[in-house]
Amino acid sequence: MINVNIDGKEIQIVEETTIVRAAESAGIWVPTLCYSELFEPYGVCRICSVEVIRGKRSRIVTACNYPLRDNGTKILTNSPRIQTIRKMIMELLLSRWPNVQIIKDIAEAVGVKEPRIKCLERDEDPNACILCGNCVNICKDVVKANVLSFENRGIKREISLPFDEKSDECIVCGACAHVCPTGHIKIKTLGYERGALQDWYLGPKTAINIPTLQAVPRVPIINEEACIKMQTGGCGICSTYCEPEAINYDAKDEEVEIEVGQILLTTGYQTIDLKQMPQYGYGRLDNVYSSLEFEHMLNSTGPTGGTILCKDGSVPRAVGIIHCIGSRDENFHKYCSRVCCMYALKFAHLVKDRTPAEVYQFYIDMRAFGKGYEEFYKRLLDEGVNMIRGKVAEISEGYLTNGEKPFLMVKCEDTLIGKFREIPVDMVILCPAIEPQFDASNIKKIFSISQSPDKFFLERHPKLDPVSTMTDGVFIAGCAQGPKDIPDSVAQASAAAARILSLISLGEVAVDPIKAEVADEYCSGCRICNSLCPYTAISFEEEKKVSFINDMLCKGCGTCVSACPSSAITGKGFTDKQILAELEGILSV
Amino acid sequence: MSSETQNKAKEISEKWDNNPENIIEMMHDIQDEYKYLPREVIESLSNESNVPVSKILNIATFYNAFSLKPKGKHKICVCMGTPCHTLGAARVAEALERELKIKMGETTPDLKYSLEETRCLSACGLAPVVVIGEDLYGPATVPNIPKLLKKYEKK
Amino acid sequence: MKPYTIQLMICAGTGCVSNQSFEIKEVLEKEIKKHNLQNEAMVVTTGCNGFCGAGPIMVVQPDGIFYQYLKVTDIPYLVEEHLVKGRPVKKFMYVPPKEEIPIPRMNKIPFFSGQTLVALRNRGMIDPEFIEDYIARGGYRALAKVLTTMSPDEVLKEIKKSGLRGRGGGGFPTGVKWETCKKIPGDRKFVICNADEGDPGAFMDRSIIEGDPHSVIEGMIIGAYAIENVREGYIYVRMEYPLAIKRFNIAVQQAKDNGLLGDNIFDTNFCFDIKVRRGAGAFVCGESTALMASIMGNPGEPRAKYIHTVEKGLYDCPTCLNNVETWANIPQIVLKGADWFTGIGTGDVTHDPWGGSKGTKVFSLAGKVNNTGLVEVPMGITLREIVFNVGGGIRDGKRFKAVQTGGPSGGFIPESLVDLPVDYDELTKVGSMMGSGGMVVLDENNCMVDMAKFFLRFTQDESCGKCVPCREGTKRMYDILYRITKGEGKEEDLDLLEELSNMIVESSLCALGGSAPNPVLTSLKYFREEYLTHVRDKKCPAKVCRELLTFSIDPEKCLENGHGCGVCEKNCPDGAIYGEKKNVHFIDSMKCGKCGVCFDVCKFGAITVE
Amino acid sequence: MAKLKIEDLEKITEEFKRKMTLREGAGRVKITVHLGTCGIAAGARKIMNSFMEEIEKSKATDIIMTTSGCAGLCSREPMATVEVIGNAPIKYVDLTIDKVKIIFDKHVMKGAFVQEYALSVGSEKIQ
Repeated sequence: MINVNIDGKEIQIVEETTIVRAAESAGIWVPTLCYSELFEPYGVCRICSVEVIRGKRSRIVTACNYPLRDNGTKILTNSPRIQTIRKMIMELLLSRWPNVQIIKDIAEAVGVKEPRIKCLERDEDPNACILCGNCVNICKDVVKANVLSFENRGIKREISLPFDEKSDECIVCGACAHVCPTGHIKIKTLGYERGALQDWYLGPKTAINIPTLQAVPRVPIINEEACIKMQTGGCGICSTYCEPEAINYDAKDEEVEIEVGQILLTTGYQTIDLKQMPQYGYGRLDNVYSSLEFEHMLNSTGPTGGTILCKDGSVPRAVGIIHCIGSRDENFHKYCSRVCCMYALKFAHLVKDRTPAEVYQFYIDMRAFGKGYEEFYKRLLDEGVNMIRGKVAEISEGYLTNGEKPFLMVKCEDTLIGKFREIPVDMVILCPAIEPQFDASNIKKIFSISQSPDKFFLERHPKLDPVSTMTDGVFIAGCAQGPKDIPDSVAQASAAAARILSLISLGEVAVDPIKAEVADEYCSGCRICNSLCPYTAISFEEEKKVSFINDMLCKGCGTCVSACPSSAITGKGFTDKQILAELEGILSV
Repeated sequence: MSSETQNKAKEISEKWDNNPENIIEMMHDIQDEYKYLPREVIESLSNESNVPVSKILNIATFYNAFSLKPKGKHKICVCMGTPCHTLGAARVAEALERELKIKMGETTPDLKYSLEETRCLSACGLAPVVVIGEDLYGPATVPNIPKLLKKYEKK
Repeated sequence: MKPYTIQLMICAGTGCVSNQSFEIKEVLEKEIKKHNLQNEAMVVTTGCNGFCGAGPIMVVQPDGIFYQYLKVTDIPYLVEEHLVKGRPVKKFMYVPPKEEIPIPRMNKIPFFSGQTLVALRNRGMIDPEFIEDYIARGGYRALAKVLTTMSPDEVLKEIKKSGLRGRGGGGFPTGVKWETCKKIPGDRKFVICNADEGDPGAFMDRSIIEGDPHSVIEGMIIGAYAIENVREGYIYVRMEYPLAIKRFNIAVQQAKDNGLLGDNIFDTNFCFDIKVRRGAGAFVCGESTALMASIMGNPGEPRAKYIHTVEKGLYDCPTCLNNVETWANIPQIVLKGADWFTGIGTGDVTHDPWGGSKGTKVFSLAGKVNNTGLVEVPMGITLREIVFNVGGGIRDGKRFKAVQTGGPSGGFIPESLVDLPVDYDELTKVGSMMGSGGMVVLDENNCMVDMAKFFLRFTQDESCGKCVPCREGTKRMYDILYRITKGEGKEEDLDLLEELSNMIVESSLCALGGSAPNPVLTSLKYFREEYLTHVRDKKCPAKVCRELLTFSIDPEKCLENGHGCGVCEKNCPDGAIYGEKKNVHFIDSMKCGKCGVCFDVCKFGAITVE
Repeated sequence: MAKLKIEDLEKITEEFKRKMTLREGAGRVKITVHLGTCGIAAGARKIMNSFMEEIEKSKATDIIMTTSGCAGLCSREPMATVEVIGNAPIKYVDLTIDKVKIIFDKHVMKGAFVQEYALSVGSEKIQ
């Protein structure tokens, strides 16, 4: 600890403290422009110049990076000498960037109104780049992405992206925009390419977040794709701020082997990629949302706090809800997604409830099959929702000649009145088809189960055994089996759980005795059997160089027995010897 | 990216041990080879030496030695050191501008000549000094300029 | 070794090489062979002789006959006369200005006789590409002495005692710098030789490297030994000096081959090696932190830190940086002792290392002086002696106006201070600085506003642009000066210039900015009247600022001397001159672009400028 | 190349000393053989060669050997001037190889000039 004197105030500070920090603790304001706590002081704006007096020697230094080392150092932050310097610097800056707010503010604070200097490089832009270098420093030293840099030197110095182009190295972390004091740097959303509502997606959008409000356990996680530390090795700020030192960047996903007796597959569904249908303008036109995005908007913890708003912040005058996007469609999925009609009706109800907007439902057939559903449909008709029976052909942008904001034009055929219609709305909600997960066929292979023609997992019997599969001990439930709503999913899952528990409660399970068996000493390791097994029960043991049969998977079909060229595989409990012995027994009577 | 530039970048990077600290020397070699820093080579060099493109460009635009644009066959440099200035280098520069019909820092459309100012070449005894390619001329006087250029007309 | 009777020392410094000294060497050798004198005469290429204004230069030893302005075509005649017939050729000898009798011997020419050689002791005496020449002149003897008979502390003590101060600019006492670097703990330290001699008009470092590279290497090795824990050294040479880079590389290789660099030098356990780095054309890289940034492969921007490079320099290790001339002085001090060194120069350094300026300083004398070239003189010699004795006075009998010292960081010293003793402190007192030792002589035809503008243009071009005062401030100063030279200046501008200057000096990040306004401040101090004439009367007394001039033709001279030759009309790029052949010509002042071509082409002095 | 030792520095210096002494113009003795047209005709080159031989034999390194033009006294060629630095130069005339040996031995090496061959003590000097 050393004692220093700032503007007459005696304070005690730790050695090597910079003057800016010392002044802050003494409650004295020192103007700064290029200073940020996030990175090492750059010390280039020189506006924080102060006078340091040690003994008889007086020096001008920059407060942001001058480390105090000697007891009894005297600092003057506002001496006449400093005032002249600051004024002159501000005159220089103000003459070049007269409309930048932060410069105007500091200039006023140090007493500069109108610069006496004429500047040839004058830039009137209020968001002009003032070359403080914050963005370059954070990109280089903290983020370590090395995207932004200075170019040229002297008065021609500027900040730019390599070749003035969008850079592949940029991880769009936004740190540069965050530290820019003038708003010169903006993060631009690249429309179609990145998805119009990127920051509206359900799920994580920042590097550290709590996945959902209802998450259990409710702890933050790091999103590897968005985390600068994980991408470039830079940043790491969170670990410096986390007092219990709970952050571990080295934690990795790992594979764990668990031995289980039964498996329940509930891999769920995905919605169809709406960009396959460009006629609906998803990702291209503003205010065209998928149903999940709209659900997110309706959520009270969502981006709008539950109010229904267009992208420009206005309340929609009319909303179109379009059913069967990709469902019941020869080009995509022939089946009905089952849930859309009802949630579309719910949307219509909520829009009516929360806004004065007109609502249009574009449907092919209304399928309100569940308990109380038909009543809900009736109620909505009473609420005045416009029901249009017909498929939507195209959504396009429409403009009014009076310069009002553009709207969306929904073109469709109304099959009830037999006319082609164009309906202007401000917002469109698309109800995308439910489809199997993209990797469903992988899962199918792993568990040797089957898929129906629509690629959902196939149950053993649609009526008699709807939750088990052709593989013993493997069960399915929910949308993995086919589109269904929440009550149906819960019911099916409960059934599956009951089946599993009934087996567990048995304690011992009797298995079919007839299985194939490999005699290691005869097996040549030719692997012919491996690919032949319809139940993928045979695998190759690299160490022993022989094939191995998993008893649990083997159904004792005998395909491998007959195929084995060296007769190394026999049917356990069904050997030639046994059959001959049985024959002999019969004949001996 | 053509393999030729890639190989060149690789060769140069290896010559300097692929050490990012030697980036300036590597860039010197590229500048000597191509007479400027072509974009393709910069990008290949960045890959080879692990120096970010942004840094290479920063260096390239910071130092006078490098150019991102192709230069003329004959580089004409007018020394702008103090002794040359006191003895009329500015007039010589103007005469060259008139003669070549380009401004300082530009290249003639036929890529024959580039005209540049240069820092003191330390041949102050010969001030004012003009360097064409590798040849140094001094003292250069305004009436001599056309004669001087004629020597390079056919080269 | 054949006992040659004659040695022809040809200067192979940059200036002379560009005037074909290598071609001259070839022809010389051919001619000598033709006359069958190859056993008697030997041709030697040396480093820069120093008298660069008179190149190419050849000195014939042992008589020391000095030949200048040689041409390839003169050589056969010269060989015939001097070597065969033994008659030195008068027409190639040096003739003092305003006189007719030539001075045949080099050491009788005032330019050389007025000098005291320490750093340049081997100039013109050795072939820089032969290490044996250097050794034969006493080279590496200091190193041997240091390694075998002195402890590092003793070496340091000797250097401290000598009072040697950094020859690169600031004049920081070398011994103190070494001591600080030595005291900082660390087992990896560096020494650097700064050969990024960017000051326009300074070329002593180039000359030393080109002419005597081993003296720098020896100095660096001694420094490394004294500071301890130094095993690596760098030399950073401007890329504008290709010959210097080549010669230094050769010298380093020779030193390595001979075991003078590398492991276990002279069979002691001392190890040291040097790497050569090329600059890339940035003046600011002469600043120590910028130079180190450049060595590490970064843009040469100075660092904003209050920790000196002796503590945290290259790779954040303690680093001792000195310039070429400083290093070249070291072996001599070690060899001859500090007392010999303190015998030259001014002041007293026994107690205060800042107390005086000891030894000699090399200046590059250029501009409007008769003898341009490198001169090494004792500290404390007056400006008058340098300009009028060594330099041979002002060209064309013009009036002496000022000397600009220290390059863009220095200032102007007016005629009234011509008896000023030249050392670090005296120069600083009058507002200039020693700098690296550039000395540009100005005469009545140089406009001080124009000169100040020239330097500001230089610094603002070379400013790295990192800190605001230097980037914005120097540009604004240049703008104001530009306005003044165009006749658009106001009187307030002078005050604004001063205010801007003071702010830049006090608050810039590095020394480049901190000293950039010096030319303006000193010219304002000593030549304020000249500024006022520009501002008030819109006139340039020195007839330099063209916007303030009018060109006209003296009808009498045009007709009587030139007979209306019409050359001016033919050459005028603006078509502003008209007149019939054999008649008087006129300039249309409305059309005249004031380019000055007519003035240059008129052989009869008929163009007048006002 | 072998690593240099400290003793090697002296060896190199010795080896190159004659070259350097000549270059520096700072030997102990300076011998000038006058090689004008008349001198050469009278055999001055032979004289010069024998001086060089003598120097070679003596292994001395502090002797400067040089040539100059006609000394102006053509009738007494070949001529040579021997100057022990610090003393006045002595001009010798009508030289023969035998005389050279004596002069070299007595004057150059021992510093006592040979009166009988000398023309004069002191002479014109180049300015």
